[in-house]
Amino acid sequence: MIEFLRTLVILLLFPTGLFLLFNAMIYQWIDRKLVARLQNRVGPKWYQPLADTIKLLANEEVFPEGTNHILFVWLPVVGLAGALTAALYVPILGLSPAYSFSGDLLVTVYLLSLLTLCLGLAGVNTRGQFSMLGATRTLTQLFAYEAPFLLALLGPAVVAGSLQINEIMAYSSQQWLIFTQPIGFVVLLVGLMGKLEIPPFDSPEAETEIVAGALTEYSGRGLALFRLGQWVELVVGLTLVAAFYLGGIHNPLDYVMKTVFSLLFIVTLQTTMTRLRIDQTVGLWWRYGTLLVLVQWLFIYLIEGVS
Amino acid sequence: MKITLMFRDILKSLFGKPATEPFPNPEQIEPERLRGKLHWNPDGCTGCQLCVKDCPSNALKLFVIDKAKKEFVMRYDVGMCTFCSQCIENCRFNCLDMAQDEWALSASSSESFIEFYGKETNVKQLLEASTTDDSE
Amino acid sequence: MTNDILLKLVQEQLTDYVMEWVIPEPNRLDGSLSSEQLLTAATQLKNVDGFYLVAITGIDDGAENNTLEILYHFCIKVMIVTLRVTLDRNQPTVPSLCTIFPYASPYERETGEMFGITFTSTPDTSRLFLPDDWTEGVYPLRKDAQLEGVNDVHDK
Amino acid sequence: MMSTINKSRRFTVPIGPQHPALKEPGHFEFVVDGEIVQSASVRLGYGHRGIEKAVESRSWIQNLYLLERICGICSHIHATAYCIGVEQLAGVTVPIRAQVIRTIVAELERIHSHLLWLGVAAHEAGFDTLFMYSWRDRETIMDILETLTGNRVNYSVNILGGVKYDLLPEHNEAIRMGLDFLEERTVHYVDVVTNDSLFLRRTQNIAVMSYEQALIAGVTGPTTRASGVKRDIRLDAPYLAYANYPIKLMIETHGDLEARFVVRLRELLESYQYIRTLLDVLPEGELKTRIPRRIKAGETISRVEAPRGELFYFIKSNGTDIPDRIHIRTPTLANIASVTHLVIGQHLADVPMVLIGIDPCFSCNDRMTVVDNEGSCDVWDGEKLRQYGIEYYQKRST
Repeated sequence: MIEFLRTLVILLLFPTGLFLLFNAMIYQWIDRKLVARLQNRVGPKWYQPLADTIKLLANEEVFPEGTNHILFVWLPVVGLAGALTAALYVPILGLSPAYSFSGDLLVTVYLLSLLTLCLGLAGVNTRGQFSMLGATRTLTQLFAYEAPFLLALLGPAVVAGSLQINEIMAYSSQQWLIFTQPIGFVVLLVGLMGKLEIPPFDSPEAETEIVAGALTEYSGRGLALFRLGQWVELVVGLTLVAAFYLGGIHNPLDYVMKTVFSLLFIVTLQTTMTRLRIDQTVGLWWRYGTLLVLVQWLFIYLIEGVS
Repeated sequence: MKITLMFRDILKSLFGKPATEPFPNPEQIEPERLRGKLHWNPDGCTGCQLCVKDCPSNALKLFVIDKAKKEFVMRYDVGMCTFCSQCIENCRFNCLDMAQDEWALSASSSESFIEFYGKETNVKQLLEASTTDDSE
Repeated sequence: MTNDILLKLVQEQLTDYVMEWVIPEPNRLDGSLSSEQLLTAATQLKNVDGFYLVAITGIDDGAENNTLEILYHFCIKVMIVTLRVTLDRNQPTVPSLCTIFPYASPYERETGEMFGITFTSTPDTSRLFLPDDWTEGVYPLRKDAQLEGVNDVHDK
Repeated sequence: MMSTINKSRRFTVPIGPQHPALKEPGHFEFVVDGEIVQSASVRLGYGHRGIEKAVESRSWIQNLYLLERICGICSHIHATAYCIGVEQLAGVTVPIRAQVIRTIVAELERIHSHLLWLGVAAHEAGFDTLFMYSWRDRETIMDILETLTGNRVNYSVNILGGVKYDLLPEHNEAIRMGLDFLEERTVHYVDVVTNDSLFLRRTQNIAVMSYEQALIAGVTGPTTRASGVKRDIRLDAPYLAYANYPIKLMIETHGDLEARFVVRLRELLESYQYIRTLLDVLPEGELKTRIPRRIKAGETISRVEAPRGELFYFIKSNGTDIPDRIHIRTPTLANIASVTHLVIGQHLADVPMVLIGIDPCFSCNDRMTVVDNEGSCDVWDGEKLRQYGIEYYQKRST
């Protein structure tokens, strides 16, 4: 009974459920506020993402003609569920993950990709020109950043000798991997930007070209869930960055400081860069991203071999 | 390869004040030449109708109550006005003036845009005449 | 080359085509010609003197004259040469200048739909400005155009 | 690169009349194969107000304000072109001080227009930071114009035969201060636009228009000067103060998007310098002369350099107080056709950039259809709209 209650609390309240959603909205607000301040604007109030979500949830849902209604309704749910499930295995607030087993890192990575896949499918499902182009770009981008992103996550795993997030964090708490594997840190953060379609990697949803990409036809609930999923992914991603590269997470304050630092890094890149064309994005990732991470791996192996 | 060339700007902004001004801004001073709501001063008006004639948006109408006594009523429609100040240029007796501080003029009904200038009795008389016209 | 000399030169070159010259302002030259001569005159202006086409203006002289005028304005620096063709109001037809000036197409589309002038062999005759459901045969910039109720979008 | 898309299937991507890339209504259709544009077509007219017809029923003075409202960005230059034309017809010479004030406002307007364009173009490229900063700096010029004329747009400085507002010594100071700030910022923007390698990837060698192509396409203004064509009405056919105080011609030869950025930014720098010169030499004198209500019969042409290129006014008077015909050829009409050629072979992602590269202004362009709804115009008030909404949802729920 106690076990069942614990599961219920974990899933609905803490750390995934409501707490995580709220947390995601706060991080989204920090992101928007920072971007605004860097652009010399005022930026939104702290409850703006919450207000946006409530408003979207209350909106009428319009089904475009020729769509599969079941897919249209359930894709956002599956995407958000994937992102929320991923959060079960990461040390949110520095507390030990709700569930942990050997190899949970790989599960987390694939759960994070689920949202992108759902996004792509949703775009193809709605059959509009803009959605179709957006979906194509989303999936193209997925193939571009996925490999370097995964390699950057596996770098710490290799030195820690484990695929369990808990154990990797225990290892990285002893030494800050950002100093020994700086390339991995940068590639991971930039990969996260690609995953979340943050500028300069926002060509899949470039508003001046294809309106909103795969989500063009979405309104109301579906849009709200997709957006929430992306915000949750941001939190999960930032947690992973802090846990692996920034010397682990020891307490909630430590967590906030380290994740906000990473967010600041992301926001700085976001505001100072021009959107990349999709061919440029792919070129960048395969030509530079992957290559750099491979160089990093070479170093890791050399050092491992020496020691 | 140079990237993040705007870095200096964003750093400056992060620690500076936002450029956005609040609305309504209590500190804002209207520019001296701001063209706001039109006001008509009956003293000196000869009823030459030049302001009415050249109004590009037909916002003005001058009713002659008594030509000899120089009694006129001006009907001014703020909703039609384009605030070009051609009427002021035309008026040789400086009867017209645009208020510098009356610029937030939005309203929810078009009736409140219509303004009658002139002696109260004349306006009343005119309004009564127009309502009887309508009812006929 | 000063304005006077160039304009004089143009006048000489086009003397075979143009029926009547007017010099309204020092930098302008205004010549009336028939629609058959238009293409040769325009080719001459472009190839020999390097003029570029700046605008095509349509003028309706009213129902009493029963004519339309079409004005081609060519410019180089400060000089403007206007070629004026007078057309029959019932069947206004002029040759298209698109073979000489490819960019004349939007100007011709505009003048065509506004005045009902037919440009023979112009590449594109689709509507540029008027709505798709605009009534055929109503040319808004003609003086006697009946526009009441033609385009009551709100009622449709 | 985009092999995931079905090769045999071509999309038609509509851009406009409502699209986030276009802040004004215009309709473009691009046929794309994957990401590459194969063909394009353009349809205008969504912003028609019937101005060319409307001028034929209004007096010369009323038309000044109507024509000023053709465009919100380059309103002054439209009014100036009209005034110059009417004054030519009436045989009136405008006092020299009025001419210089008109020129100063025209150049201030060019600055505001180019800064606005820089922001929009940066936004199209996804560089929102540059967009925000250039628009923030544009506020400086808006403030100056507001102090000078009372309005942020539709300044209404011109009047037939002169100007309404004088330029006082305190304005002189304010303008100089604003220009100093803007000059520093513009130099910085030139640096960003020409050196930021990510931005250059979106502009360099994109949509190149060679010298010959520019001549064939008949483009005007900064678009043609970016391709090396020496054409600027301020120099070719000087009007107002440009006759006495020549302005420098800005030319780039590459003809790509970067050149269009650089030409406009350098024109900004030249405008700052030019306004300072004019402020130095501002002659004393009258602000306006009298102009008859009826204009002598005749035809005239006035050409001015709007921020977007050559603006052409043909004015015909029949001797009454109403013009017989006014024909306006706006720069956008000359430039817009070039877009349909330029985009072919480009990536879809670059299309908004190419489109904005010519600085289109559709409301300038669309001005002639009559939408004569007097009497039958159906204005919905709040109650009617609410009623419609209720009915709509009732219909849906059943």
